[in-house]
Amino acid sequence: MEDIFKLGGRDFTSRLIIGTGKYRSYEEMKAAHRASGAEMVTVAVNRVPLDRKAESFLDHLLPDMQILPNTAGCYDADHAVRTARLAREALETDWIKLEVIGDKVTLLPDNEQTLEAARVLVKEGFIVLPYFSDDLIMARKLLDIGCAAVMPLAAPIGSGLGVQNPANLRIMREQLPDATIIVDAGVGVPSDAAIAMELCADAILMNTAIAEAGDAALMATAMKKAVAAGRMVFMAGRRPTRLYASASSPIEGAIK
Amino acid sequence: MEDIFKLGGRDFTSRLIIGTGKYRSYEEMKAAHRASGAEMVTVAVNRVPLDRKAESFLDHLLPDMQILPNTAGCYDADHAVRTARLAREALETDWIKLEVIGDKVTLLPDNEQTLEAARVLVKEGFIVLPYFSDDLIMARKLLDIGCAAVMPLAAPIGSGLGVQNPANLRIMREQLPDATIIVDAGVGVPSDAAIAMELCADAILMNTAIAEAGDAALMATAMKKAVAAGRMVFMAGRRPTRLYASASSPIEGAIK
Amino acid sequence: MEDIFKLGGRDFTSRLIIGTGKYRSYEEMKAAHRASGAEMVTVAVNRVPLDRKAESFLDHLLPDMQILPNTAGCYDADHAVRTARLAREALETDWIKLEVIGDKVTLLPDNEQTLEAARVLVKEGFIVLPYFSDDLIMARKLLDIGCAAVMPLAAPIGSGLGVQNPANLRIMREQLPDATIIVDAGVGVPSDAAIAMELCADAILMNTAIAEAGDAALMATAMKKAVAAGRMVFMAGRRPTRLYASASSPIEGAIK
Amino acid sequence: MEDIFKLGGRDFTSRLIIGTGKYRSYEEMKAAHRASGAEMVTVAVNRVPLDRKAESFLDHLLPDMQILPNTAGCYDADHAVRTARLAREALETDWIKLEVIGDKVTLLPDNEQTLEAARVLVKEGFIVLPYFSDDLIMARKLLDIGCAAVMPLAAPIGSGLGVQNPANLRIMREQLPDATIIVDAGVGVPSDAAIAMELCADAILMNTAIAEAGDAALMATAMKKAVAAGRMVFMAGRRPTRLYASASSPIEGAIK
Amino acid sequence: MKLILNGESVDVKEQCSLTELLELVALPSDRIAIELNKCVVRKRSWEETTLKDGDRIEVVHFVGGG
Amino acid sequence: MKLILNGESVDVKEQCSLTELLELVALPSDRIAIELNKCVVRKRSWEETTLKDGDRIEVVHFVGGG
Amino acid sequence: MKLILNGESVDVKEQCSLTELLELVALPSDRIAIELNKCVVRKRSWEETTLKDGDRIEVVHFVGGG
Amino acid sequence: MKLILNGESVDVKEQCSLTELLELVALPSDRIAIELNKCVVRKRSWEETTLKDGDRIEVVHFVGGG
Repeated sequence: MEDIFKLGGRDFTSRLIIGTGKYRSYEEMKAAHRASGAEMVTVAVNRVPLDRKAESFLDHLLPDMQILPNTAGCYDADHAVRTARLAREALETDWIKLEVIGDKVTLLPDNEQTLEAARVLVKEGFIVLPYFSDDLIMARKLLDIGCAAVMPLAAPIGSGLGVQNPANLRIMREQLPDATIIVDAGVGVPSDAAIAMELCADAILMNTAIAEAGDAALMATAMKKAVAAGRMVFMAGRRPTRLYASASSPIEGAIK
Repeated sequence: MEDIFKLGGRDFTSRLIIGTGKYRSYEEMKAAHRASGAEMVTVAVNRVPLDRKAESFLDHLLPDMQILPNTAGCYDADHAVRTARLAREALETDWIKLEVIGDKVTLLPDNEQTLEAARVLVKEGFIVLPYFSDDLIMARKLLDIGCAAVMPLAAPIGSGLGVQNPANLRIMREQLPDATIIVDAGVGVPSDAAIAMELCADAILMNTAIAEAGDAALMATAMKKAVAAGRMVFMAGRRPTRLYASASSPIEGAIK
Repeated sequence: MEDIFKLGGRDFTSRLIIGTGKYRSYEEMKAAHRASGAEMVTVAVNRVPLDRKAESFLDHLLPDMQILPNTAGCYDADHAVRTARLAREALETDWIKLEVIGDKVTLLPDNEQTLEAARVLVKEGFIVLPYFSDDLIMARKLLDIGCAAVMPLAAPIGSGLGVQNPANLRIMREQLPDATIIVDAGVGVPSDAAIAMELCADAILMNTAIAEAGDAALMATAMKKAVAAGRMVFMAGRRPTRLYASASSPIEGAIK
Repeated sequence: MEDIFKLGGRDFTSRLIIGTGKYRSYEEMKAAHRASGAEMVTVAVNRVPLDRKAESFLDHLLPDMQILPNTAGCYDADHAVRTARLAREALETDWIKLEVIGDKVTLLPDNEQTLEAARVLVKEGFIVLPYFSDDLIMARKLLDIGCAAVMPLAAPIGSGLGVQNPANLRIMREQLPDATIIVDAGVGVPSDAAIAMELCADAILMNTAIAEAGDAALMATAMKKAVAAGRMVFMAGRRPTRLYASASSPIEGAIK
Repeated sequence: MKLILNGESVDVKEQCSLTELLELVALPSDRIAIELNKCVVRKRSWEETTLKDGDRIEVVHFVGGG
Repeated sequence: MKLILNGESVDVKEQCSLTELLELVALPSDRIAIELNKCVVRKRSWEETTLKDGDRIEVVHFVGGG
Repeated sequence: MKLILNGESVDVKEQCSLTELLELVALPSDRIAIELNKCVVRKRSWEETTLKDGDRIEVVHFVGGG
Repeated sequence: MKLILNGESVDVKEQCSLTELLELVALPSDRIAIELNKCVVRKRSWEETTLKDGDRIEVVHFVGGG
């Protein structure tokens, strides 16, 4: 069955977006990217080091990958906006993963600054994908000002704890039925990804769980399968749970 | 990578075992079986109805499927043993899913009677796969008397609640590193299956979650992917979780 | 042992703050308030009805109760500020539970508007206790501008789901060791209250769980005990959990 | 309100039964026992050491405490029965906490051997309180043969993990409405005790959580409160939870 | 002249003061607060506060809440 | 004579064999199994197995199960 | 003669009674219980119970437990 | 004159253009972006952009991130 994921005017077939950080080698990263089936990867914008020869990181990305630059490392709207503009200039892309964090220790998002930056960037024609905490009211504001999607966190970046507040995600989905919701950050294992998709997220963005797995490519395959599996529940329709048993085999008709 | 699942002297490539009950039609069942990639299906032993023409159920199973008859509907060791013998006679198979339940309402296993029946059946050369509650000590006894695997429940049959006691499964895996552990009953969605496999189950047996899904074949595909994904975590090696963040993008080097 | 809860320049001995809404009768409310041991109650500010004689609600509160008016029903900073000023004028109190919600369905807080209102109210000398979502970064901002405490929700108002995101509370506590954290909204049963206190909340504010219990006064007693019990864990120091057993009785020395 | 806990023909007012192991000193144990309000304590039966002067442990128990000897350290029915007989001879009590474990590492119960021992001890007139895994079918058998109560574990002895399988406890309570269910082992903090009681356990038996707390007496007080609080939910009647909010303050009537 | 009192339109005579308004609509004067065109009017000023046509008045009291 | 077949009482002529019984009640003989007084009777012995009054027979086949 | 007391071998004179054994090894006689070859010996019978070579005796008391 | 390039002070001759600056510090000119005093300078303008003493320049490229 055809199941297109529409985002920023583009059609994707994969609902897994993955990062490019923390890999042990470019080879491992490339293998993981290939295995993941992802069509979009995030990259960070960083000062060119003056002291040493900067090797060109972008050459190690698979061709045809949609590049999604992020504003990681920014602590206020102004820096995030400037970083987004630089990214656009260098890559000639309007896509931006907007990330404004509150502190170095938790990397938790500063929703207020994120909203402020989003207002500016949307006006400037960016396709804004904001990372933020799983807050329905903030999600609505981000969508109202024109963000292409909202990207609530599942858990702190790199924690691998999985969806910490399923109720928030469920409420967000039910209250924003037409929104594109991408769960970003905190996924640790495939079941976490499946749970997020079963809660009707439209896609998932992850980095650490794959990059720091013992075998990154194998974990990427696992995540690809889990995301697809979770998505299928949305399409197939799950049966409700019950506390009590429901026999699979006939209760009557056994020998006496 | 080659990942063989050895059970009862046979090599399987699929770690998903599925049931044949509750499907709305044979076509739907066949489609789901095909989609699941399963190589073994469970069937129930039942009295031939005298009043009407009994259609031959077995004709609707895919060829080459390993048939695993169960002793569903038995409330004591004696009935289970007799049922197993009848199944063996009719199908010329030594495989048996041993199921002795305690009552009609919960369908929870009677571990004590299950153990007693297992003792007899193992002596008679059956490949015994006992469904039982997630009890390490009982698991050890079942293995000591020669069961080919142990099949702890995740939750009540048909409840779809998923793994209710992860600690028990983890302990069982760690204490019985060489045992074949098949999680049987209670899986509701792909994430449940992934979780069970991430807890290092060797395989999963399910029926209701697939048979009663809105689209059984699609759910079967989802379960196939989830089981594979969970298995890969075991092979790929997950990174440990932490409460605090771990940056995916460089913390330093952002513009100032 | 003396365990004082300092808030807004006052010393409290009770760490349970309770509401006055939804009771079936004033008698039941009074009995519940008495049983709870609470020293502070929340009240709502509402238009005087023109059509009928307004009975004086405040007469039904126990004397010596610190009254904490709230700004429930406000959807933006401006209305919340005006409501707070009216409350201060009528009660001659500087205490205000600041509540700015995002919508009628979820009653989830609008953190951004809450922060804006808090800025104004703190400047005007109010003792501001803001209800907000469990967001560390927002908590820090609310404290930085001078709120007397932060009141993260456990779950949606009146849901009774209990602490939905323990990780967020734990992080908030660890990152804001000196802050006064009051868990507000979503507690359903005593164990929820105990969990919040074990996560080192300084106090808990609740209404529905008590007011809508079958026996409000008895539930109030239960909540009082649970809050105290959870608090004691913080003072007594809990032993860490482990997956494996640790014998309570000697392993050796049994008869052979 | 009067709330009597009837067990073994005795009336108790406390629903907390506590252990005597692992305390740092007799003084600390006595203080904890006093603080807990418990009316029954467990003790272990052990070989008298030949090498040294055995101090009389029993002298350190509060008078009027019902002493409940256990069969800890027994790995089969026979040893448990012999140990119970010795306890009865020495203490002239018919009370026995029956504990037959499967191994030294997990201390998980051997349900099968426990049942066998219980059969013998009930016939000999003991008041048998069996520790076993949270298995409904086994619970029914233990009650059918005449055990005074069943004592399912919450989690492994001394793990402090709390109730690992709430569904099992809920099912046990609903299916055995007249049974006396005492949750034994695995409670770590007051909220764990409250949860068990909210699941309608009749009482709770614990040792490690109190004995190994930083301040045993204070933790004992906390546990006493939590057990009472959880019990009150059963008596007060909790309101059901919901995913969505339910306003505590009027939605209408705010100023415009 | 016309006033908007708690969202409802009320007719009162010219030169009506806040105190008179309260009496007119038989509202309690105790433990309530009044806002005139979005600004609180302290109790001591109710007497001398004369209302103009179109004034928006909010009179609030307290009810059960959480 | 009377037999109990799958819990129901059936009348058959004396000297009836298992094979005849199956025909009589029009049961399929394929992929089924038969128990006579709680003991399985191998297929090859159905022919020569003559039933006695009061015999309890269970004839089972397979149905969907989990 | 040799006895096994709480798992350890002890030498005692012939005709030794349980009571004498307790004194010999200086065990308290209060709130303990004794098993002789897996059977409990009631306290009142300790005196008259004479031990034989190879007897297995368990003497237990109470300690802290959960 | 002195410039602040990526937070570090660099000495360059008067009238230095952005393009010259890149050559001077041997930076790649491909897939990078430049900000001069907090405003992006389009690539086509690097040549004609002459720097003044005290200018703050940020030159960024891309690295792995999530």
